Amino acid sequence: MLSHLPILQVVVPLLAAPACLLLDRSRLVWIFTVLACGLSLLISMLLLYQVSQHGTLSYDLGGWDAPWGIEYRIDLLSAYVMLVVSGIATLVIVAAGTGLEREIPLEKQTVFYVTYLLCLAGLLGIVATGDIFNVFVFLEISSLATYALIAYGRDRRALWAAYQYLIVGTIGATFILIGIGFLYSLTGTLNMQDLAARIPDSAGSRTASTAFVFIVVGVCLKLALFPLHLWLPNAYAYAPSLVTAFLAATATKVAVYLLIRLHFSVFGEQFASSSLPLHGILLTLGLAGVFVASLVAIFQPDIKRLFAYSSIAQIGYMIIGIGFGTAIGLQATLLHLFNHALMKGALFLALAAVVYRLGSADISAFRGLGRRMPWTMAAIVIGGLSLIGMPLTVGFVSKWYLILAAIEAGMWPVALLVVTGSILAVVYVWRLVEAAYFQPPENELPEGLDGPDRREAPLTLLVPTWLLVLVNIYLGIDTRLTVGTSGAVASALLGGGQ
Amino acid sequence: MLPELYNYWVVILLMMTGFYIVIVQGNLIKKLIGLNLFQTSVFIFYISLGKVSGGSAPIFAEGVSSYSNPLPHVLILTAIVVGIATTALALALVIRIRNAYGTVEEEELQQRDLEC
Amino acid sequence: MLLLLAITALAIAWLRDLFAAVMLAGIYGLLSASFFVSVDAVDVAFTEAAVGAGIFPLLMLAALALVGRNEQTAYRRPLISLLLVSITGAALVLGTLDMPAFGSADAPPHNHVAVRYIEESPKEIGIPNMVTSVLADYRSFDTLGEVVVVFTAAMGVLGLLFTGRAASPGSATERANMYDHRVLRVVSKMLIPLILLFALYVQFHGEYGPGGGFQAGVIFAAGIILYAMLFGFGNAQRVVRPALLQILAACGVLIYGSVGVVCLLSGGNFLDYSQLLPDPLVGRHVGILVIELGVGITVASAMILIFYAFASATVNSEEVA
Amino acid sequence: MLTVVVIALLVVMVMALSRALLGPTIYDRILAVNVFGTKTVLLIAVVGFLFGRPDFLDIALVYALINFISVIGVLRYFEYSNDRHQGDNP
Amino acid sequence: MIALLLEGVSVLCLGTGIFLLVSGGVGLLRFPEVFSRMHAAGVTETLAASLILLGLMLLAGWGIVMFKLLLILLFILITSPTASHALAKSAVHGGLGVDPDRNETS
Repeated sequence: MLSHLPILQVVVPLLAAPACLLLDRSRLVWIFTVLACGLSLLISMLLLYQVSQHGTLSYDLGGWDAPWGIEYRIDLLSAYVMLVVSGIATLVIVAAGTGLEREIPLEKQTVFYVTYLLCLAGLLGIVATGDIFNVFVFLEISSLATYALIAYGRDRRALWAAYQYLIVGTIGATFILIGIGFLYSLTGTLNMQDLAARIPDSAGSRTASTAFVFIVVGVCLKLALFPLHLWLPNAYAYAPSLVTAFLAATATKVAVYLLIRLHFSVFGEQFASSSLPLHGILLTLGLAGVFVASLVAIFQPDIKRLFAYSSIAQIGYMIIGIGFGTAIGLQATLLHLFNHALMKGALFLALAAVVYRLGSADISAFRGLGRRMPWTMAAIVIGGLSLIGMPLTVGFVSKWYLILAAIEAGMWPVALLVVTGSILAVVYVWRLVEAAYFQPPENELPEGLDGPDRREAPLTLLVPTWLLVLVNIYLGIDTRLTVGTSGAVASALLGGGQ
Repeated sequence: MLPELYNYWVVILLMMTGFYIVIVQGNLIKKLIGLNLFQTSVFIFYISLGKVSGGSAPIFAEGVSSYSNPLPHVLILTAIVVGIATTALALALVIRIRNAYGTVEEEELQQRDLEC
Repeated sequence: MLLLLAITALAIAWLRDLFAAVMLAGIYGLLSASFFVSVDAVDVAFTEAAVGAGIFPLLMLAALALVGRNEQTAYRRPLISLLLVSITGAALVLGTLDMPAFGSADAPPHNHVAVRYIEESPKEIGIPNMVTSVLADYRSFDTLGEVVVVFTAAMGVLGLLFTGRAASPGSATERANMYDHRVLRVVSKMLIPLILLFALYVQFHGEYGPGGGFQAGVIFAAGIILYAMLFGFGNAQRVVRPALLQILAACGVLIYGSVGVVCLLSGGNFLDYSQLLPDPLVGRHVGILVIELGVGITVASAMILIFYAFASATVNSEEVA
Repeated sequence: MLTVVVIALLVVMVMALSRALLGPTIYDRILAVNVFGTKTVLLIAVVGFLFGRPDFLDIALVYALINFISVIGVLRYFEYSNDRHQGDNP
Repeated sequence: MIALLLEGVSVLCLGTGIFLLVSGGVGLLRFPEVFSRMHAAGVTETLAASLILLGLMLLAGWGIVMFKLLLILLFILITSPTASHALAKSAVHGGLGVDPDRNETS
């Protein structure tokens, strides 16, 4: 059974979704979903162990070997990202047990859990597969499920945000489809491994570079890179807070993984930089993203939108890492991918607790929260600190490697800009802390919540948040696991990329 | 060289019309029609990749030597399904928006957003 | 043929009245399906006709019934978008310059992967329709993904619109359906069994001619929707209850998945049908038949569920409006 | 002989399309779509014959079916929309 | 001999089919008013279609192909009159009422 792990990783949540539609009572459905997510987390741990033992796993679906049938290739990078995705998914679903009662009417909860599992299966499918068209299919599954999840938000603007995200997402997916079409017309194959072998001999043609441009633009649309990020803030702000916690920590990360996978292992490093000045573009867009998003984040009244803009800024950091094109740069991106998932997961889960208790995520609701909900507020503060990149937190590690990469690539101004970016982050986190601890709590509460309800968030919401925060701190100190794996992956990719 | 590629250029013209409709149109439903147009023309692009002149449909029959390439057909079958699934979900969203906002025009939606 | 397509597309862009745009979108689907036929893409023409010209206009009309037909606003910032569109168009044209000519037999795609599909698939899988053999066996995981996409769409629509309350027969939708169309009701009473029979024919004919699970599901759903349109959604929902459909949709995906798991347990990789039965060729046949069935069930129930959700939305909007 | 039929069919389809585009009332457009549909059915049957592939006829049958259902759908939509907002049909 | 006869008859059918087709098409364009256009379209849909299909059947000879063609012919013969009937009914219902005694319409 151990040899079938790669396919089980995706099939377990995929088949759990229709199965849990059959048993219709919501308590049972929730337990079933938690079991499915736990199982997929277990499988991803085993996979990471297997891959670290004896290198890339290859699994031919339907028994047909590589270029003819579909092939699953799990290397260190995919195992690493899958661990992040399934870990966050399990934590969020545990918190969803009580977190959802106020947000989603009872009879729709079963369908919510089914869509959640489908989204998880889609994301895992993208990471595991080694076939480009399969990436497109699973990208569609996860995006459709995400549009549906966002539309569950209570606020009527959630519908409008979901619609905008749908239009932008579908255009992005169609661009990727056009890119795959061009690649197919050039090489005749869909398997990534096979493509990487056949692209260099047709590298000169304009078709290959156009295909590359279209695929990168499509992925950047999904990634919400700076100029194409307009859909993200509304989508994250108006979606149910637990959905935002799940999406913020996983959806954009999988898109970054896709960019890395296509950039390095399919097109190869020197092809990417030769076809168009990609490094220059990525660097400028990344930096622009950091500054604009952080500046806008400072003036946001709604905390969820604030963190959504800060996510765009963090993605900007990741893109800067890729922009360097060096092994250290890639390692910084991978580190930040892992750490950002932890940070944002913790922050949004804590926010979910606040919204659960107070019903709104507005800065006015935050006034005097430090006393009323000490634990949640402490989690938010620590998450904010690691967002800034304070030492002893996981954010510091990734910022440190980013600056190292900038210096090694000899781009002094970029290193300075990265530091000023984090200072901007300090401003908007401080705004939050100052509101929570120093401003007196308003005597009358927004829309008069009943008395006893205002104390700490329920345990099921707090435990996952604090679990993430502890992992945040632990990995900030003992960096062996994260730095080790990302270093190995970076050298493997860049080494293997040529 | 030019005449063979004529086919692809017409398809690209179709793609761009669909893309144009999606960007310019304010009405939500018209955007969906544009999106469907855009996707259908990408499918036509794929299928015209697979055509082998003189080849016949990829169903095994005696006496037929060269076939068209079956792989794009498989890809397109999946892509059509994806297209109709996205349209169905988008229409459900449009109906909910209509019930919630009372309008389907993008400008009015933005105004109503700014009010509250 | 392509010229006709281009004219319709431009007309759709130019038209203001939504209804005419939907009609033209139907014609566009029909035209692209006939283009597929002229380019030997038989299965795709089948699906595009059933979906592009069949389900898509119906879905649009159901939505238009709620949303109202005319489109007031003028174009928004047309020039910038025109510029953006022409840039992408130029990039695309640039991309096609180095591509092999249309229909040239020596192009890479034809002689790399596809050679095996054309040569060996009749022998290895033993069914003439190569597209179904690739769809159901070589790349069967894509088809599983396809089924899950339909299932997700149905779940999404269910979550958004479905209030779970079936339209009671006496409600408003009854009055609106075509009571006075005596001729239509008689003819369709005769036609619907024929349509459902044709759907089953397409389902199990998938190996030899154009057809297969997905097309059969769409035709089956079209038959039921025709019945619902003529005899009212109330008694249509009494005939095919929504709760039953949800279970059916889930079972379809599970059938497909369990075929894969059975292959897994019996030693082969996921979805490797040769493990199903001692004789690999027969095993493949059985495998393909069963997953086509799974696809057909899920697609049919998903499409009908979506239409029920749209119908139940019309009911609430009436109360609301 | 068959090629002549194909050309005639194409000509009629173009006529139907032009009627659909400029048809003043909505019913002209529905009529044009209906005519267009049946002509495509014939076109596919004839093209199937030209290439000598009998299994094209299944597609022609589906066309006729879908054409009928979409016309009924359109009329059903009309019945429905006429009851709700009387004023606005052309 | 028989083949020649069959060939001749099928060419005849196809010929008349085409003639009806084109005349119906022209009628569709030129007639002033919806209902007269409907008549023109009706001609093409039923008669011309069945003639052409008959011609094809003669060409195809016995066998599965002929059966399928027959199926299509039957299906068209059933559906297109009903469709135009429904269309006419909803046109009348929809306000394009034509009172029979007046010759030129509203």
